[in-house]
Order: sequence, then structure tokens, then C-alpha cells
Amino acid sequence: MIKVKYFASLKTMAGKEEDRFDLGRETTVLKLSEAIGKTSPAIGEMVREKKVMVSVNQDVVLPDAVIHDGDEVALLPPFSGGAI
Amino acid sequence: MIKVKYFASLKTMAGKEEDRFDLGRETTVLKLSEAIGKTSPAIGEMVREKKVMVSVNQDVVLPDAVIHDGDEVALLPPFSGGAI
Amino acid sequence: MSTATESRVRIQKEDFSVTDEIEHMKKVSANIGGIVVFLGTGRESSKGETITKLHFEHYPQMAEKKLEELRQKAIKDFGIIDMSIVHRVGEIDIGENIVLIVACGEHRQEAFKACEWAISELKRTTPIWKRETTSKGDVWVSPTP
Amino acid sequence: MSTATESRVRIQKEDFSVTDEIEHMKKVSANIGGIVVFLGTGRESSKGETITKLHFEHYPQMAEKKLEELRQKAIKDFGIIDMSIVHRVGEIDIGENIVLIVACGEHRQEAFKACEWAISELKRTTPIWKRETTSKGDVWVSPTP
Repeated sequence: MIKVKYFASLKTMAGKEEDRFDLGRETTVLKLSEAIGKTSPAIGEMVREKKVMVSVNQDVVLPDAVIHDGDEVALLPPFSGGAI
Repeated sequence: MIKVKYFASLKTMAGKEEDRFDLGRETTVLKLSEAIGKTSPAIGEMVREKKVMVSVNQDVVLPDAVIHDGDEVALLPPFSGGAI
Repeated sequence: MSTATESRVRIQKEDFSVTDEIEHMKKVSANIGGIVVFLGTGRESSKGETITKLHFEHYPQMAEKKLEELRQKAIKDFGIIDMSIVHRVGEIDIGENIVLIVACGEHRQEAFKACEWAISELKRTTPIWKRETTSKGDVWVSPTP
Repeated sequence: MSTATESRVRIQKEDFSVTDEIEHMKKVSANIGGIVVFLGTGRESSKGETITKLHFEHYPQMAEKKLEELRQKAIKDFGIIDMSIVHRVGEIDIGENIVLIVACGEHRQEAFKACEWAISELKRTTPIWKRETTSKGDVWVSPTP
């Protein structure tokens, strides 16, 4: 299973904090975005259009990154910490 | 009378915090430096060699400034406030 | 009112004391001569809208990891003695403290550079998000430079 | 322990509280979003010599006047909301606070610029002198950039 975490505006859009997907032993960000898109089409599209960053096990990855069974993936809208 | 204030290293050199000189209604930094030089030759020389700044009534002045009876003159070694 | 703990980077709900954080850092070295602090606070208005409340959310563990990376890079690249970073999350009122960066150097020049770099790098790399509450409702904020 | 008074520039013997000074400044405006602080502290060594004590002397009235001019120029030239400056005089131990500059801006960029300018301008224009006590005796210090 892959755990997917949603933050900030994506959490609101998804209506949940996290999801789990079974995509075999190895998959890609693109395939994961299609799986997410089945229930949240807008989010799937945002990932493919690179409007959100993707982290795997807490490291930001490129769109062609490989994801393994057991990984923690997070969809990260643009950061806005640090006050002003 | 002109009041002359000594600060920091100059206070040590002069052995006092201030001095008073009667140089008429109007004088110059150069003439004042000569008056100071009678008792503290090294200080008079530092003023003439511009190794210290001179203020009149708390404003830094140029070496050719005119000083009036009643003015407060201060001899200011290079500043070193502000920690590092 | 504060809890300056041993950890040099922290994300916490509670407010912090700037004095306590600085005193804690001073103990690191007797050669600290210049300390530069950035304190970000909640502003009342943003793009003409009056803000009544702020809310910060973070990605736990990843955010702390990024802050620690940032701290170590600041020490190495700018030659400062040490740096501490505290960012609050949860509800924050106008005027309250949000984020604190304390850069300690032997001299002031490197502390200024490191502190300014750190806050701009924090905004770029640390997974923290801000939601503003205005009369029009709640909005997740887009990044500002 | 501190006495954050109404005055935005002060020269005093007593220590100050960084937190109190900042909280005092926050009351100036609800639009302060970025506060940059410079805190100068007493270092243990200077040019290889171990310092045991520092002593600061100032030209009363002229020093305060220069700090106020500096504050007003910082506000005008950098577009910050406000600035406060406190400098201690008299005997100061290693590690103790010497000087504090608090620059408050709507945004951080102008606050960084104003704070860095202010400390370097203070060193250049404010009649304050430092004497260091080392094992070799007491020395009035020449200016450092």
C-alpha cells in the first residue's frame, strides 16, 4: 500500500487527510495521479500539471520518480510559512 | 568662556574630564588647539593632525570652524560603540 | 511563558520568548558578538483585506527535517556560530509571534546574511502553509517572495 | 527585569529585555509583519586577547541626539514602520547585552536593510567609546568596520 497525505488546500479539496492506494510493488507519480484522479479528478490533474509538489518519504521528487509499496507520498501545495 | 570636554583616551591623556578657556568672543579650532597644547601638547597636536573629531555644541564641525564664547566643544576620539 | 528547549529547530503550537531563545543561544559560545534575529508576526491586513486570524499547518517530521537542513547549511555556508529556528502552527492572532530565527556570529555581517537567507529559504523549502481568515472567509495563502 | 520606556532611543546603564522592547514596538502598528533585531553582546576575545570586562562611555545628550537622527533617517530612507535603539554604558561583562536595534517593517526586506544600516551607522556617528580590560590592562578600542 502507498499512503498519500493531503495538506492545506488539497486536504480541503480531497475532503480527507490521507488516502491509501494499492498499485503493486512499484509505480510512478503519473500512475498514482491517475488513481487519485478517479475520486478527485481536480487533484489528479494538479499533480500532472505540476501545480503541487510531490514528496516521497519526505523528500521532494521529480515527476518521473518511482514509488514503491510502503512509501509515504505527500502532495504539497506551494508553501506559505514564515509569516510575511 | 569655552567649555572643552575630553572623552575616552583623551580624558586619560588630559587627566581631567573638562577644561575652560577664555579666548575672547570668537576663536577657531586651531587657536583652541594651541591653548589646549600649553598644558597638554599631545592633545593639541592630535586636534591639529585631525586624529580626533571636534564637536561644537554637539555637532561635529570642520577644522576651520569658528567657536564662540559660551560654546561647548568636545574632542572626540574615533567612536567604538555598537559592540563588534 | 516560554519553553526554550535543547532543540535548535522546533515547530510548536505555543508561543515562544525571544529573550529566552537568545539567552539559550548565548550559552553556545563566549565568542558570540553579533546576534541577528528575524521575528515574523501576524499582520492585520493583506492585499487590502482585513485579517482576523491566521492558521498554520505543517507536514510533521518533513518540516522539522527541512529546518534542521536549513540550520546546518546556514552555519556552514555563512560561517556563523549557531542558528535556532522556531515556527508556530495552529491558530495565531494578529500581532502574535509566528516565526523566529536567531543567527549568532562572531561578527554581525555573517549573522545578517545568514538570517536573511534563512527566512527566505524557509519560505521556499519548508512544508508549512498559512490560512488567513478575513470577512470573506478562509483562504489558503499563495506564497509571497 | 527591564524597563521598556516610552522613549525609542535610550542610553542606559541597566540591562534591557529583548522581549519587552519588541512587545513595546509591536504596539506601534498592527501592520508590522517583519521585525529584524540586532543584538550586540560582549565577546570573550578580540585580536587574540582574552577580554575580562568591557566598559562603555558616551557623550551624554549628543549620543542620544545622534541615535534619534539615525532612527528617523532609517524610518524615512528604508520605509520601515518604526525603530528602537538601546545602548548600554558603564561596566559590561562577557556575554552581556550591549546594544539592541529593533527594526519593524510591513515586510522583512526593508527591516533587514534598515537594521544592518543602523548598526553600521551607529558605530560611525554615535559618540560612544569602548574600553576593553585584558590581562595586559585597559585599552580604549579603535573602531572596527
